[in-house]
Amino acid sequence: MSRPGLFDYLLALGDDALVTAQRLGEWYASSPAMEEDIALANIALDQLGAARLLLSYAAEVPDTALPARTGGPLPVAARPLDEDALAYRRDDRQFRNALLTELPHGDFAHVVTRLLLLAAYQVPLYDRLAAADDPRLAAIAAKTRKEVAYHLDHAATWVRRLGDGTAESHGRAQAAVDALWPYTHELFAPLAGGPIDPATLRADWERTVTAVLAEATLARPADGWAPGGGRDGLHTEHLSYLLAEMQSLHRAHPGARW
Amino acid sequence: MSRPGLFDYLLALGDDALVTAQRLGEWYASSPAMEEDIALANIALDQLGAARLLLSYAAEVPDTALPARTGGPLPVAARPLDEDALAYRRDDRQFRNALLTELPHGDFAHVVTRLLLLAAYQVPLYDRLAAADDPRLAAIAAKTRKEVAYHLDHAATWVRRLGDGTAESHGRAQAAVDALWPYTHELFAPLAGGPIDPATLRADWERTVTAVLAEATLARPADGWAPGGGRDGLHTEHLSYLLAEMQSLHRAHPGARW
Amino acid sequence: AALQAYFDAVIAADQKIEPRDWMPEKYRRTLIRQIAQHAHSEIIGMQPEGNWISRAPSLQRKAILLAKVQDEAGHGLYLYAAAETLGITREELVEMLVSGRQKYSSIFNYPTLTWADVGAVGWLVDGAAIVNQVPLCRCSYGPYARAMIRVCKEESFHQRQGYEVLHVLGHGTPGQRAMAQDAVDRWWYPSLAMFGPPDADSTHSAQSMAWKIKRFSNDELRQRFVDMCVDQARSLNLTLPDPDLRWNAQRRAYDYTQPDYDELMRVISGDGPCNRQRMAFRRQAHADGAWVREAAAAYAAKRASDREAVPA
Amino acid sequence: AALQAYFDAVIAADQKIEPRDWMPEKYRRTLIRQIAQHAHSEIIGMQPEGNWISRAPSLQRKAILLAKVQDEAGHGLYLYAAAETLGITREELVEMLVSGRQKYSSIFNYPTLTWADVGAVGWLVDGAAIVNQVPLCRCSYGPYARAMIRVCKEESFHQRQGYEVLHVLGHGTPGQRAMAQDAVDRWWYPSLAMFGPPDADSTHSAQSMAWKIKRFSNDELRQRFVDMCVDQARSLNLTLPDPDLRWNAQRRAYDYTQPDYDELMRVISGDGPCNRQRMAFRRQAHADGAWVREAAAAYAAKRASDREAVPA
Repeated sequence: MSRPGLFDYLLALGDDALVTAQRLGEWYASSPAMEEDIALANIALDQLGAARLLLSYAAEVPDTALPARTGGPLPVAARPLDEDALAYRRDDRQFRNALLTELPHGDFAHVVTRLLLLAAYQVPLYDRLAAADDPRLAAIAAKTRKEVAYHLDHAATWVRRLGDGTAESHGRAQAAVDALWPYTHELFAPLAGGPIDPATLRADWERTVTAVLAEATLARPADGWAPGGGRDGLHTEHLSYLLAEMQSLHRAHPGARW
Repeated sequence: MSRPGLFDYLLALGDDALVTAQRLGEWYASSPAMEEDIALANIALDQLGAARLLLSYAAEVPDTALPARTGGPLPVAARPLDEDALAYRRDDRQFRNALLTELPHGDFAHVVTRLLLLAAYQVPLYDRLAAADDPRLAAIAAKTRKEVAYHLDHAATWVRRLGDGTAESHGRAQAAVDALWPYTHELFAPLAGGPIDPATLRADWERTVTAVLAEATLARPADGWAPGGGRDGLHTEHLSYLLAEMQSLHRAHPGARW
Repeated sequence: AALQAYFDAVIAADQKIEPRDWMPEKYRRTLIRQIAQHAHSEIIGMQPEGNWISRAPSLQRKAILLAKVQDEAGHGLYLYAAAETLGITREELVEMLVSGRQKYSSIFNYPTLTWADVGAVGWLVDGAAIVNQVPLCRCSYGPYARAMIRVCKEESFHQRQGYEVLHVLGHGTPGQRAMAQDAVDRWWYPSLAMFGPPDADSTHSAQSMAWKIKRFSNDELRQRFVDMCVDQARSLNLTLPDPDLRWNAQRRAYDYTQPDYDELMRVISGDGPCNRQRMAFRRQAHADGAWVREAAAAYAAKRASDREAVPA
Repeated sequence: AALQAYFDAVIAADQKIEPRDWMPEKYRRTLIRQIAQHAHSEIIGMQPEGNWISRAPSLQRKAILLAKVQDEAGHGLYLYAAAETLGITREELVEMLVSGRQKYSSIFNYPTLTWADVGAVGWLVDGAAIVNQVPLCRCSYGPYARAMIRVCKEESFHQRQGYEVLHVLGHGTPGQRAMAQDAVDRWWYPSLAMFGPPDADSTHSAQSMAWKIKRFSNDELRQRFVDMCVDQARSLNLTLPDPDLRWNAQRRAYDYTQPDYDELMRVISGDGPCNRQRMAFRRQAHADGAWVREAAAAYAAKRASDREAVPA
C-alpha cells in the first residue's frame, strides 16, 4: 500500500494520538482520585499505542509515496525513519495533529471534555477504517476501535457527572465545552491520503456529542469560529513548547539508542 | 588569571544570573502594570548581560585550570567554548546556579521576594569582587554592582508595598518569604575558585533583608531547612524543564549560527 | 467659530495643535481612537514576540529580543500618555482594551510559530509599521507627533534587527533557510493587509487627511512598502510569495497581488488564529495584577496619611 | 483470653489472620500504620518517576514508564483496600497522608534529576522494595499478604525494566554511561537506607517479628540486597560507589559501607531535598480534585433520588 498522501494521512492520525497521550501523560498523579489516575494513564497508554502503530507504518511508507514537502516545510532530519525519528525529530511545522489535541490542559473538566470531543470522532473513524482496503491500517483500526470506545464511554460518564453535578462543576464543564468547541470543526476537514472523507464522520459525532451534552444539561455552543491548520502543520503557539519538552532528552543525545 | 576552580566559580555566578534572567523573561507582559513590565525586563537584561560576561570569561579559562570533572559528571559537548556553548549545551547536572534562582515563579510577590533575597546577596558580592585581584572579574563586577543595586532597590520597594499593603498582599508576601527563605542559605556556602568566601557576605545580606522585612511588617522565618547542591550541579527537578525549553531551538539545529 | 478658525489656520499652516488648544470634538475622538489603538497594539504586540524570549537561540539574540519587547511596553506608555493629553485616563484606556471595546492591530492575531517569525515580524511587520508611522511624525497633534518621532526611531532599530535575524537564517543551514522562507511566506500578505482596506473602501480617510492626522492613502503606503521589500528580500536570499510581483516601468513601482481583504475583515472581527488567546492572556495578566495594584494604592494611602499625621 | 489464645495459635501455625478474626488492638494499629505507609509510598512514588513521562527518550520507554506509574496507583489502591479491612476508611487514610500525620517512604524525597534516575529507581529502589516485601507475602495478616503477592509480582517486573534502562545506558554512548553512573552514585546509599536503621537501633522490630508482620531484620535484608546488586552492577557496566565493598569469604557475603543514618533521620523528619515538593504536589492535586469529587457525589445522589422517585 503506498497511495500518494498515505504518509501524511498516517501522520495526521498518529500525531492526534501521540499529542493526546503526551497531554494526558502530564496529568500523572494529578487527577481527583486514584481510580482516575489509573483510567487516564490507561487512556494515555492506548493513545500512545495507536500512535506507535501509525507512526511505525508511516515510517515504512516508500519514499515514492511521500509528498513533495515531506511532512512540512522542513525535511525530517533522521533517516532511516522509525517511530522515534518521527516523534522526536520533527518540528512542530511537521506535525499533523488537529489543534484540539495540543491545547494546554485547564482543569479536569477540560481534560474529560476534550477526550469526549476527540473520542466521539475517533470511534466512527476507527470503525470505518477497520473495514479499509489497506490491511495494515485496517488491523490497526480494529485494535484501536475497541480502545477508543472505552475512552468515549469514560469521558461521557464524567461529562454527565460534571454537567449535572454541582453548580461549580456545571460552570466548569460548560466553560470547557465553550472553549474547545471551535476546535472540533477541524476534525471533519478534508484529509487526503486516507480511505475516508472525514466529513462523513460528522453525523455520528454530532449524534454522540449532542446526546451526552443533553444528558449533562450542557448547552451546545453556537460559535462560528473554526480554527484549523493542524493538518498542514500550522499549529497554535502551544505545540512547540510541548515538543520542546517531549524531545529535549532525545535530541540532547544525537544518535543514542534508548 | 587561571586559578584552579576559577571556571566553576565563574559558572556559579554566571548561572545565577542566566537562570534569573530566564525566569524573569518568562514574565514578559505579565506584570501588574506596564511600568513593571519595563522594570522586570530591564532587570532581566542586566542579569543576562552579567551572565554573558561571566560565561564568556569562563569559556576562555585555559583547560589546565579546569577541574577534573568539567562542570559536572557529563562533558561539555561543544568545543571551542563560548557563552552559547556554555548556556545551550550543558545539561542541568552541569549548571552551577543556586537553587533559589531556578524555582518556578509563583505570583508577583514571589517574583519580587526572590529578587530581594538574591540582589541583597549580589550587591555585597559584586562590591567586593570589584576590588578583586583578577582585573577581568573586577571589571565585570564594577559594571554589575551598579545594576544589582538598582535591582535591590526595586525589589525592596515592592516588598515594602506588598508587605504593608492590603491583607491579601501581606499574606502573599509572607508566603513567598516563607517558601524562599530556606534556599537563601546556599548563597553563603563555600565556593571554591573565587577570591571571596561567600560566608563573609552574610552579615551585609542579613542587615539588608532584615531591615526590608521589618519595614514591610513581614516576619523573618525560623526555618532550619537549608537545601543546597546547586553549586555541585545537584538541582531541583525544575531546572531541567527550564533548560529543555531554553535550549530546545539551539539544540535542534546543531552547528548553526544565529 | 473663532476657535474653529484658529484651529483651521494652525492645521493649514502645518503647525501643531497642543493639548491646551481648542479642537473639534470629532478631531479629539478620532485621535483618541487612533492613538489608543496604536498603544494597544504595542501592548498586545509584546505577546507574539515575547513567545520566543525563553527559546531565543543565542544569548545575544535573547538580549536583543528582551530589549525589543521592553521597548514595546515603552511605546505603549508614551502613546497612552499622548492619549491622556486628550482627556482620557490610562485606566479608561486599559479598560477599553481588556473589554474589547477598542481594537489593536490585527497583525498580532497571527501566531509566531518558529524563531524565524521573530525575524519576519521585525522585518515585515515593523517595516510596515514604520511606513505607516513615519508620516505621523508630522501629524497635526503635537503630543502624538512627538511620541511618533521617538517610536519610529526605535522601530527602525527593531526592523533592522529583524532583518539581521532573517539575514543570518537566509544565509545559514538549509534548515534555517527553509524556516526563514516559511516565515516570510506566512507574514507577507498579513503585513500588506496592515495598511488597511484599499482606498476605494476606506472610510475614515478623507477627514483624517484633511486634519493632517493621516498624510498618505492606504494604497500609497502599501506600494511604498512593497517597493522597499523587494530589494531587501533579494539580499536576504529569500523570495516574496507573490508570483505576480514584477517591476512596472511605467508606474515606476512594483505590481503586486493584493492581500485577502476578506481574511483581514475576519481577523478584525475576532476570528483570527490568536484573537482569543491574545485577549485571554491580556485579561489574565490584568486580573492577576489587581491585588498588586490594590496593595500599591493601600501602601501609598498609608504613607500619605502618615505624612498628614506629622504635627505641623 | 480465648481470643488471644486462638490468635496466638494461628500465628504460631503460620496461618493467616483474616478481617473477621479477633486480633490485638496493637497488632491492628501496627498493621494499619505499616500498610498505610506502604500505600502512601506508592502514591507519592508516582511523582519522581512521573517526572520523566513527558520526556522519556523513546516511545517504547514512554509507554513502559506510563504503565509503571499506573501500576503504582494500582498498588496504592490494593493496599488502601487491605488497610480498609482493618477498620479505617480510604478518606481517613488519604487525610493522614495529606495532613502529614502518616509517613511515606523517605526514598521518594530525593529528586529524579536525569533519565538514568528512572533506571536507578527501578533497579535499586524497586529492588530494595522487593527484598523488603517478598517476606511480607507470608505475613500473618491475610489481606496484606495477598496484596503483597500481587505487588511483588509487578515490582519485580518494574525492577527488571529499570535494570534494562540502565543496561542500555551503561553500554551506550559515553554521555549515557556517565549519566547512568551518576544516577547509581546518587541512589545507592539512599537505597541501602530504605531497610531502616541498623538492627541495634530499630524500635518496632521485635514485636513485629513475633507477630510475623516482619520476618527478617533490617540488617539481614540490607545484606541480601547488597549481595544481589554487586553482580548485577557488573553486568550493567557500572560500579557501586563504595570503595570498601568486597567479598568476605568467611561471612560468605559482601562487606559494605553503611549508609548515612543521620541523613536518613533528617529526610524522615522532613528535611530531604523534595519532602515539601512532594507533599505540596499531593495536596494540590487533592485540593484541585475536591470540586470533582463533590460533583460526582452530587450526581450520584441525584441518580439515587431519581430511582426512589420512580413509582413502585
